[in-house]
Amino acid sequence: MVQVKIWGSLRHATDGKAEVEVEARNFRQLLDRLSEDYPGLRPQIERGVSLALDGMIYREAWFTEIGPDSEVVLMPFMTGG
Amino acid sequence: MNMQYARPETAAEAAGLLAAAGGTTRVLAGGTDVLVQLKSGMVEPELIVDIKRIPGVRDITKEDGGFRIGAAVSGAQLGEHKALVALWPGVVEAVELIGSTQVQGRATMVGNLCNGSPAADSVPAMVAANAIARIEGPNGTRDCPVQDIPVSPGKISLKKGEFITSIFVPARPKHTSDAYLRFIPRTEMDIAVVSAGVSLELDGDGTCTSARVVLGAVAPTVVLVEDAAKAIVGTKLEDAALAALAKACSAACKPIDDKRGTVEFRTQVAGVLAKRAALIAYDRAGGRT
Amino acid sequence: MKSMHISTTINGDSAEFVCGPDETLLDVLRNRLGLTGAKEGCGTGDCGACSVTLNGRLVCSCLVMGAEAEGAEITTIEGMAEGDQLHPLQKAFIDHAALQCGICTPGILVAAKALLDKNPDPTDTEVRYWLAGNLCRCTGYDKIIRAVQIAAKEMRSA
Amino acid sequence: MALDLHAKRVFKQVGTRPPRPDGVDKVTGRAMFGADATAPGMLFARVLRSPHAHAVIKSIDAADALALKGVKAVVTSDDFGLPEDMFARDVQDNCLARGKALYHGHGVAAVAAISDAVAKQALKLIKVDYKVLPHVTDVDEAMKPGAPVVQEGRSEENVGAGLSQNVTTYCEFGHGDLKAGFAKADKIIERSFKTAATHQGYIEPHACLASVTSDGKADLWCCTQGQFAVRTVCAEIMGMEASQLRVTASEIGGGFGGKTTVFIEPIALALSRKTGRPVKMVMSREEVFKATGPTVSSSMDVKIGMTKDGRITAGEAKLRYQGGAFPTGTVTMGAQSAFAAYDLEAVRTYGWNVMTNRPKEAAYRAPGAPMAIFAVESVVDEFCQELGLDPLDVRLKNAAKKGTKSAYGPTFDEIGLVATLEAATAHPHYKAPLGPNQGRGLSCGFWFNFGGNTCVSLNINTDGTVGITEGNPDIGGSRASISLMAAEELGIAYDKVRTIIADTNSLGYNDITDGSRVTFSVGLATIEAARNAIRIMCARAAKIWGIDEDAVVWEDGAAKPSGPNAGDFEPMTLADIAAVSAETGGPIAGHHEVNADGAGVSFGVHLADVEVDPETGATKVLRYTVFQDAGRAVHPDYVEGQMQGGAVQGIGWALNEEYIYNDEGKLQNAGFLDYRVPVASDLPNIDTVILEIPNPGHPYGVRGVGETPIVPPLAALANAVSRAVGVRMTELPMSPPKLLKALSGKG
Repeated sequence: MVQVKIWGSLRHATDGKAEVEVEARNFRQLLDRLSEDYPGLRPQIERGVSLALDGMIYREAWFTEIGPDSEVVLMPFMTGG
Repeated sequence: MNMQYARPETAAEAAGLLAAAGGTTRVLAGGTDVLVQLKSGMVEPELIVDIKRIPGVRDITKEDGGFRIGAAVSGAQLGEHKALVALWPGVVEAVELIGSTQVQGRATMVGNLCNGSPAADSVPAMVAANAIARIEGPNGTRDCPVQDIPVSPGKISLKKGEFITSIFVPARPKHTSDAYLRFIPRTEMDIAVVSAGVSLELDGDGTCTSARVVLGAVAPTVVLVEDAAKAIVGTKLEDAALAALAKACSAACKPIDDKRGTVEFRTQVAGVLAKRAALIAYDRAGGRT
Repeated sequence: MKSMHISTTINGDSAEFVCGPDETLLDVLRNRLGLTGAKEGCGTGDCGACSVTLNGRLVCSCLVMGAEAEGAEITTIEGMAEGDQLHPLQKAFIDHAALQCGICTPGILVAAKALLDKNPDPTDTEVRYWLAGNLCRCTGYDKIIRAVQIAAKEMRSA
Repeated sequence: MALDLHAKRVFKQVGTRPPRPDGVDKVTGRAMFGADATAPGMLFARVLRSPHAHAVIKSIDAADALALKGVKAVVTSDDFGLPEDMFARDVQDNCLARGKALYHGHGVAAVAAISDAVAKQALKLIKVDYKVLPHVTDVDEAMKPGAPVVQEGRSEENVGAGLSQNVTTYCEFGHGDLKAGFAKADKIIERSFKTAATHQGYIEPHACLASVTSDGKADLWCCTQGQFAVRTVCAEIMGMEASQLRVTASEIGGGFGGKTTVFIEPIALALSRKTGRPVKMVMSREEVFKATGPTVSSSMDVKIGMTKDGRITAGEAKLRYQGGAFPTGTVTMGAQSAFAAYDLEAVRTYGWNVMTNRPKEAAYRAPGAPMAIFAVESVVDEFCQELGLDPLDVRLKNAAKKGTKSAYGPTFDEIGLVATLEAATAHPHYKAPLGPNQGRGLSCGFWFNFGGNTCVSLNINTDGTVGITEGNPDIGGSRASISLMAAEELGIAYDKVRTIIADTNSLGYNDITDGSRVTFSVGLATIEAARNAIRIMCARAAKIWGIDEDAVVWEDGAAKPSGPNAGDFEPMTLADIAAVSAETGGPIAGHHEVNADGAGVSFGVHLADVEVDPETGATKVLRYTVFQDAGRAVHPDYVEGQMQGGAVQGIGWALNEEYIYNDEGKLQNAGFLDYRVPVASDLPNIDTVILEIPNPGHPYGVRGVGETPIVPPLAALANAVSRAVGVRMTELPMSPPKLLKALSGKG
């Protein structure tokens, strides 16, 4: 199981939880599980999210492997100038 | 779309062309305002009269102890004329503040005057200097104080067919000088938010005997502030006199709020600039040697 | 709108063109003569990207009418290097990274050359005020001012 | 791609300052920018723009314009389809209004004619019947339930009730117990802040040349930060297949984020398709200000608690950003970055994106971060004044470092903030004396940095030189940095390498030149492409020598036998191997395609000294020093250039730059005369100190450097000015009228 930290305004979709647990070995699975377990997250996931794994931010990358002790943080999709 | 460009060889020919045109016309010397107007589509003149071929318009000539400055003399040319700079440093510095080095290569004091902007840099200095414009028109030549040329923002008192061929700045006795200051948010490239030109005459011991204090960008036209002059005449520009001058200047302001400044700011800073310009002119006139 | 036939000198070579009375010198250089080194950043004399010299004076070519080129001598960025020899300013700009995107560079070089022709040993402040009409949005001007001074020094010792 | 284990290696070329490859073209006027392209028989196009801030377009009658001699076509939004992709639809609707003009300057119709003059004339003949609607341009006004609604149905699901439909996004970030945190504080400061919308102010207006042929193919030349992104959105709008639309990026005259999207290209394509001729479009400067993408303007509340000795116990920020007439996402970036420089137990940020009747915001260097960090850094500075603490000490005491749980969620890896703060503390600037009416301010800055999709193709020429093809327009010298990294990796001289920028049919997809990604991502792909080429070259040498591939190493630009064969053969240089490439199996090339991650965040600290004229409110910047972590400065000149350029844009933002609207919602200062970017005489030299704390995510340790430098100047200047005048300035720009008013209010 992976602990995923979500940002505050998504808590409306996670019964108020700041951290949710899903079964996933990589980002693709993680996003799929999140969408299934918390349908309220789906619109945001479809609009785009980044994921931080142990402090490193990934914008896309389905097959990035997640270890059991990894720190996983869901973030909005990043844009820049 | 049917704009014509003409390049007359004489002033009379130019006046004739301007008088005969049915629609909007523009006189072209430096072009730094005219081309901006054309670019923005603000005006669509039927005729552009380039006056630079007219004899004398590009010359600075000595006359009665003063100087006659041709209508197409650029700011850069003015700044290079040592005798003129020595006689009327404030007038020259005012013209030299207009725009960039590039604009200085073209911009003229007559153009600055005829654009009709209350914020025109050279106008307060010219009015403080009692400068006289020479006007060519269908009925011949006439002279008119610069002070009487601006009427309201964008409007001047010249009649159909008339245009200015030169500006005359008069001779000066000893112990006289002038100065011009403007406030802009940057150090260059802005239009004056508020400005002040001051011309002074002193007696041998440094007492001010006469003064002309003129403000720009605080009313529909530049403002000659007689109360400000009164505040310093008879003084050696001590703090109290300067405070009275600043107060008189602020009292004479009738500015507007716009994208460049507020009523409050213009009113307050007009006094500050007049005070500072008066001190510079005073130093130049030898008041504090 | 009647077109005019204009004879002029550009970078030392005689040139002729036909233009409408509403065309600026910048329009003519870029569209009629293929000299696209002068850039239009604003068209109102506020950015200096179109700087050229007209009869030895630094001007914004967007504020000059094409018709005014009649009988005049004009120099543009294209005339700055002598053959394959870059002007010391051009070389200093490359060597000292005084350009990033490069759009303002032609105008700044023409303006800086006009300064050094007039004043071979300017102070930093003089350089900054001379170039105040040349906007650069990439560099913060720092490396431009340094490069002008380096070129000035080299030209003085040459 | 992780930092090389030999990251401590001594670089031979990376870190040097050779001349850039495009230098001569750019100093001789030869470089071709957006407006410099021509095509045979091309037409000239212009756009008619809305004179109203908000108006229903009841009808458009172009008959008279079409009747004008020389006019070839007019297009309106009716000439476009309705893309399903909302992003593309918004881009399209921003080019030409569909049904309703949403801001002053919004495109309504466009005309193509045989000359620019005819096109300009034709615009006057197009009759548009408007029904003017109430408008809103202020962010706080636009959030109120009764505000004029710019677009309906654009709010995301989590926007709370009781707000106008103009509010499109709500977000919240942070961790810890705010209440407990504030309870621990000895002092709490709450302040509200405002910043004006600013513009990137690139000197090159948008320009393009579109050529659509009757067989459905198209070519588009344009100045852009990303030709591939232009292709994606234009193909979507035009209903074309990507392969049929080739986009070539011209040299680009500045972008800073403003050329990450399109404003005219779909119009030029539509007109070209309609007329069957090439169509050129060049925006005027006025159009650039009115109808491209300025930044957000903001309204913000910050509350921070601190102990007497300078430890922050809790921080909270509420950020409201308006981004013009379409939904944008910028506030999420601001809300994540506001407190990024701090190691906090309790932090919360809230953000709202809001639509108004202004042009659609585009990215501008570190989008969303400068204003949020301005607000936070201002409050921290006020604490330092109130509690008599040293501002750098307080930053150091609270600084984020490796292991800090960041305010936006993830735990930081190696970051350079502490080193940067220490460098500032040690610098003579920080201790230099100040005179009357002078003040010193400082601020931290932060940006995330990105990687992204990147392709590089590296060809070994038979004469021993190397050609690199990459897909990101070079805005600030990146061709030099890419060439340097290739030369370093291959072990050949810098001037043997030439890097060019590919069109969209010559290389795989590349993300936009944004997010400070190019030196990082393209560099990473270049290093990997070089390594691929090296593997091939080693294999060729092994074949020639008749030994195992594994027994060949690459050192100093040559293949050398190693292990049991060491010394058996003379090394073969890149040129030796290249010369016989035909005989040994054919041309040699390396390439690499990646969606790069691991960009590594970037921190900077700026010190600013100012003097304020107490009688006029004029601010003069006396001294300015930038300290920034670059990971590894590949070409230090261009790293410094990014730091200096960003700093000066930030100085402009702090002092004078702003979008000014009148009561009718019309932009008042659409030109460089009254939109006041800093000029040369406004500024001192901008001193730079580059720190190099290697980024663990890049083989050479490179971090992006382009965006962070615009973040700190806003607060650095505000803090310096506030200290100089003795009044806390909370609104940007700190223009002289505002400053003088504050001074007068001080009494």
